Amino acid sequence: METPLDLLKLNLDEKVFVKLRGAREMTGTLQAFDSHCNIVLSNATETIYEFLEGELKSNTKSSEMVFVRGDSVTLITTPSEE
Amino acid sequence: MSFFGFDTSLSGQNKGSNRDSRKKANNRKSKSPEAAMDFEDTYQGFGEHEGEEDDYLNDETFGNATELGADFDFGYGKGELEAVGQSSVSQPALNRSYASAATSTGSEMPMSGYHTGPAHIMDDGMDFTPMESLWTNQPRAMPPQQYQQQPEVQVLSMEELERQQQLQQQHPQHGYVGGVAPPPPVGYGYPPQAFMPQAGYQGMPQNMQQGMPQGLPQGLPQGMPQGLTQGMPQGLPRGMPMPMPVPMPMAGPPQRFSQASHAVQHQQPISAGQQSGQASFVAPGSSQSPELSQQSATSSTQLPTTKSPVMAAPGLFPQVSKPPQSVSSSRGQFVTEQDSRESTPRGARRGSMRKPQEPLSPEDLKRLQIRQAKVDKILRHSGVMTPRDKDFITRYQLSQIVTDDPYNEDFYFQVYKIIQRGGIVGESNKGLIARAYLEHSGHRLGGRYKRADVALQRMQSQVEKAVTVAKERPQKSRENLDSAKEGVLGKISSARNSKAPRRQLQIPLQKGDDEDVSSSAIEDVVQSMNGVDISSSSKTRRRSSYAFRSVDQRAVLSRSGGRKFVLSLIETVYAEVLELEAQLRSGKETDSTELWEALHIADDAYEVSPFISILSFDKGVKIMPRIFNFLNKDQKLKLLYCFFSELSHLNIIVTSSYKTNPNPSDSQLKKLELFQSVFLKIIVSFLSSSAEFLEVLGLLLALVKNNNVSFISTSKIGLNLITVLISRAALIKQDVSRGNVLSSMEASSWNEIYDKLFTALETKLAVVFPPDEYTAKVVTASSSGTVTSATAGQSQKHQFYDQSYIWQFLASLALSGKLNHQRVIIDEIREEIFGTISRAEQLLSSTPAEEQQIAMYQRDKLYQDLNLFLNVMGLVARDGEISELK
Amino acid sequence: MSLAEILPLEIIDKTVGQPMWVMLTSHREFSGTLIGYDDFVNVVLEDVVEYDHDQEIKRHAGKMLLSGNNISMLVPGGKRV
Amino acid sequence: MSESGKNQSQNKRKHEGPKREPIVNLSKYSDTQIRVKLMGGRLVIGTLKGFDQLMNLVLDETIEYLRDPEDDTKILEGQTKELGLVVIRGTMLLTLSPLDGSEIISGPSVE
Amino acid sequence: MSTSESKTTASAQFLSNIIGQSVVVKLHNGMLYQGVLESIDGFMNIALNQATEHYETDANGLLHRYDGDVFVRGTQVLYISEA
Repeated sequence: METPLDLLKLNLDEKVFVKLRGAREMTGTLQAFDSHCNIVLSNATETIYEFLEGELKSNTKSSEMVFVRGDSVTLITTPSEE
Repeated sequence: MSFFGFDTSLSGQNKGSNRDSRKKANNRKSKSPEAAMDFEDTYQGFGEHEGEEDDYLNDETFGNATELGADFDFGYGKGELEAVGQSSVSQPALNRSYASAATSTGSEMPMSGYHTGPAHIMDDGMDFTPMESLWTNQPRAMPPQQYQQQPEVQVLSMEELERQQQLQQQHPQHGYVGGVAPPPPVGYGYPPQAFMPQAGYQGMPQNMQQGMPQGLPQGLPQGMPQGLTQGMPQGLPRGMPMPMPVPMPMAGPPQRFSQASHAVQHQQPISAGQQSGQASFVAPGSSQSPELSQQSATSSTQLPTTKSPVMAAPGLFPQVSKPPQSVSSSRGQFVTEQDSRESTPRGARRGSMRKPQEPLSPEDLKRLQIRQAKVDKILRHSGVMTPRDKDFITRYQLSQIVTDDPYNEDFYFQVYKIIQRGGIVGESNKGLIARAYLEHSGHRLGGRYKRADVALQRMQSQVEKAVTVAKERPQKSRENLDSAKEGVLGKISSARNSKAPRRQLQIPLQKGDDEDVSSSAIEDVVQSMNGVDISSSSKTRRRSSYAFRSVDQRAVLSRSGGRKFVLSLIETVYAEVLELEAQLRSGKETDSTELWEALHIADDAYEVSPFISILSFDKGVKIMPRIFNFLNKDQKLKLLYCFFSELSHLNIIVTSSYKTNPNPSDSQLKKLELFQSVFLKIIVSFLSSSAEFLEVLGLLLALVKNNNVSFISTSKIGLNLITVLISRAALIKQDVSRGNVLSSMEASSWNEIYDKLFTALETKLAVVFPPDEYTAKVVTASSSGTVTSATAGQSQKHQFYDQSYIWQFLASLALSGKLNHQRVIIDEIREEIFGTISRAEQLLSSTPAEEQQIAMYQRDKLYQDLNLFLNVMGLVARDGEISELK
Repeated sequence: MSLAEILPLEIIDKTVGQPMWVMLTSHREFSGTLIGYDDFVNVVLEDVVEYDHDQEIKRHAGKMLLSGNNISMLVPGGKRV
Repeated sequence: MSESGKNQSQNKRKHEGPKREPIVNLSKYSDTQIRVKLMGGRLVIGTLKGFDQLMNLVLDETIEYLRDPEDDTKILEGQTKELGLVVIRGTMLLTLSPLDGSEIISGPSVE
Repeated sequence: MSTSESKTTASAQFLSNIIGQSVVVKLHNGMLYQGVLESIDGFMNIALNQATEHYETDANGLLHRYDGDVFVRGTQVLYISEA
């Protein structure tokens, strides 16, 4: 029976969509991860949502290679190319 | 241990090492490894049980390990040989394998109660070719009880003997066949009538010979013995048991059949039999036969002495109709284990002289009769062909020999091919041939195939020959048929008779949509040659049609077990490759079976092969080079066969075809480059290093047969793949250093497959050139940061779509085609040729001065690519026009 | 040390099969029948009502595994308004 | 983890191993009213009826001081909720102090 | 139900029973995910199939629909309950 992390392993080298605490999201190619859910993404773009003056604002940052600490990760999935 | 102590994996480990998770991934469906039952235990002691008691008759009836081969090769030699290994009397015939029989020495097989005499050591070098069986009169181990009661029955009184002979004389014509009402042989399957009297026992007492049915061509007995005796090494010691020479099948059965089949007027010339390459017959017992026949008369249980009265033997032979009581049982009796092969010329040829044996026992003779019976039974069909048929065939074969391309020269093959290919629904075969014939002869505007050397046309003479032969076929049989019908009620129209009523319903032929279902002979030929044993079911997998529900890779994935399944395969493959590489580094022997299974190439349980889906993932493509290090050649071939058969399912093809993906995204272009640089390289290196000519053909055939070639050619990767295959094949074809020039088989398969490819592309060749808006998109996509091979090495500003791969394709297509192929190609891409030339010329005038340098470069590049193609035809394009290549 | 002290886990043990009120570090509360618990005091409840700031958020049919991570208090007998 | 937990509940000495005693001996608060502050801001008072090695507590006649919905840190005067017999998770324990000899005063932020 | 003494804990039993069923998962941040529980491990990491995302309760509007696999980190999980 495969554990969730095994299923995560299937997405190595594939594009993933990560939701983080603090209304942050990232997409990128999953290069590595560990049991703490620390992950390394390549060609990643981060989107930060903020509620300023009554309306939802978002700004993005992109980076070639980024390390994301596991404890801020809440959810990982494969992006459905809308 | 996790918080919950929750056992996440049934097999006990939590996440376990990589290998475990891989193992778990593998056996998710199958039962867990520990519980795997070791099949061997369950099989304990099952195999060693004693053979059932009552099947002692088996080897006689079925001749153990003998296969009465359909072809004229009496395979029952092996069964004979086993008897040699016959050991204790009580044991039923030892079912020992051929090899053990061959190697075992006679001595260790004492026949209790029967003096077996010095064991005859089988000469190991002896090659027990099936034909051997004709000459051996191996004793057949028979259970003793049968043996005891045998002798009394055998002794025939004088009167009985004569009576049999008169019987023979009255109706020789039928006595041989008609009189056959034999009491069934005791427990043995040999139909008595199979027994042939004329076994060339020239040595038989004269009366017996006359006793033989008149129908027997006089020529046979005389001709046979002389020929035989010469062949017999005179030096054989008297005691040497003469193997009953069973005449060559051709010679033997025709007589028998000739009597039976009225249609055949004349006898089958004995010579034909001998010509058939069979070594000259074994000397019949001629010089020996008197003594032989005496032996057969002996009924004493002790050593068959030569004193026994002669009369007994004849009683056995002429009784064609009345089989010796237990033909087989007497067979079984011959326990002399000596192998009479030595006495045969063939035996002599082998040189190792056997030690002298006892004279032949009467049973030997009977056994030889039985063998002839067998031979008869096998050869029921000779005599079917009339001399006229035979000479037609021989002339036909001669015509085959002269041509260098027998298949295409062969009228019958061409007709077979056309019928095989079928055509308009419900069209009769004649219609098919006519249409093909006309089509080839160019009835339309210069004909669809303007190929001069069309097979059908060339065989004009053969066609006429076939027609005349058919006309001469004896009319007689048709007339009497009609006349018989004339009768009182007038003539029943003979056009339709009961056997071939006119078909009322024209049931439309269920023509499969993809013509690969009717595989032509050539395909089977190629298939068998390239040794790649493709499981038949994978061949029947639905042909990968290019019409896609959606370019979305998900649709293809779902048909090959789902995305997760494929991804898990890839992870397993990665784990396996890592492990193998580790083993390699540590110098251990690597075993790629698990890797091979993970690739699921041989697995055709899915509509789309999982392997193809593996290639749809970048990481699947990236691992391929490392996988290839661990595969053997056969596996690589299977892999490539699967790859080419399902090319249309490959998402890289779909994304790189301007038809199914008019505006490629940047990432798709990158995927394309990756595939090109990684996978194509492996194919090229494999083909050039170790692929045989026929194997390359096999792959090309897989591509052409299972895909819509025209669609494949709309994709850059697809086109390159075709180019690789054709150019490789062409290279091998012309490779002088390869020594032997292509065998006729290879040449004709090559022509056939090239034809298939060409017809698939014909009238749609221009499709290989992508439309301008597509090329524009690719250029813009590539100039925006990602340099693709289409625009490699071009200055940022002046990039244009590199069409060299297209011209390379056209060049290799033209190179390996014949003149008419080239003409067709040029016809179809005329505008592109001149388009390219005009574009090259305008480049200079339209670019500003300072960029002349770049323009020059681009102009030369355009010409260079174009000339790749033109040079093949001996043309060259320069400065705006095309001229002869000097 | 008088033996009369009561062990907290024994209290929980006694409440198995009876209503239990679980309060988290946040204002979230759950009330349902205690099915079982484990050494980390993750709790399995059944037919749970979920409250936040004493407002009913959601009713759950069937069982629920509540992570002991943020459980502050467990009150046998279930939520009393 | 689960191993030590089991020992603890069965109170078997021999499995204890070199266990350090909690620095504060709760037994001296047995049957006395104590004030407990928990992670996340909850404040309760109750009579200490029992405890364990991990400082899980058993309080009786427990009441919880409600807090200002807007400002979690502010204790609402006089607004309480009776909880009765309560088990408090030792993992969430912030502070613990005897009730008598102390009184509740308003917080430092004086309007 | 079994207490801690029984071989498999109550939570482990619960989890193994609900694999393959549709479940509701709430995270600390209040996000509610409903989907088929594909797999779970001892750290409460969860893999869901065809998950839908709401805030606090599915009465609130659908925030997102995930068609592939969704991996939820165990430490963020508040509860898992049968749907």
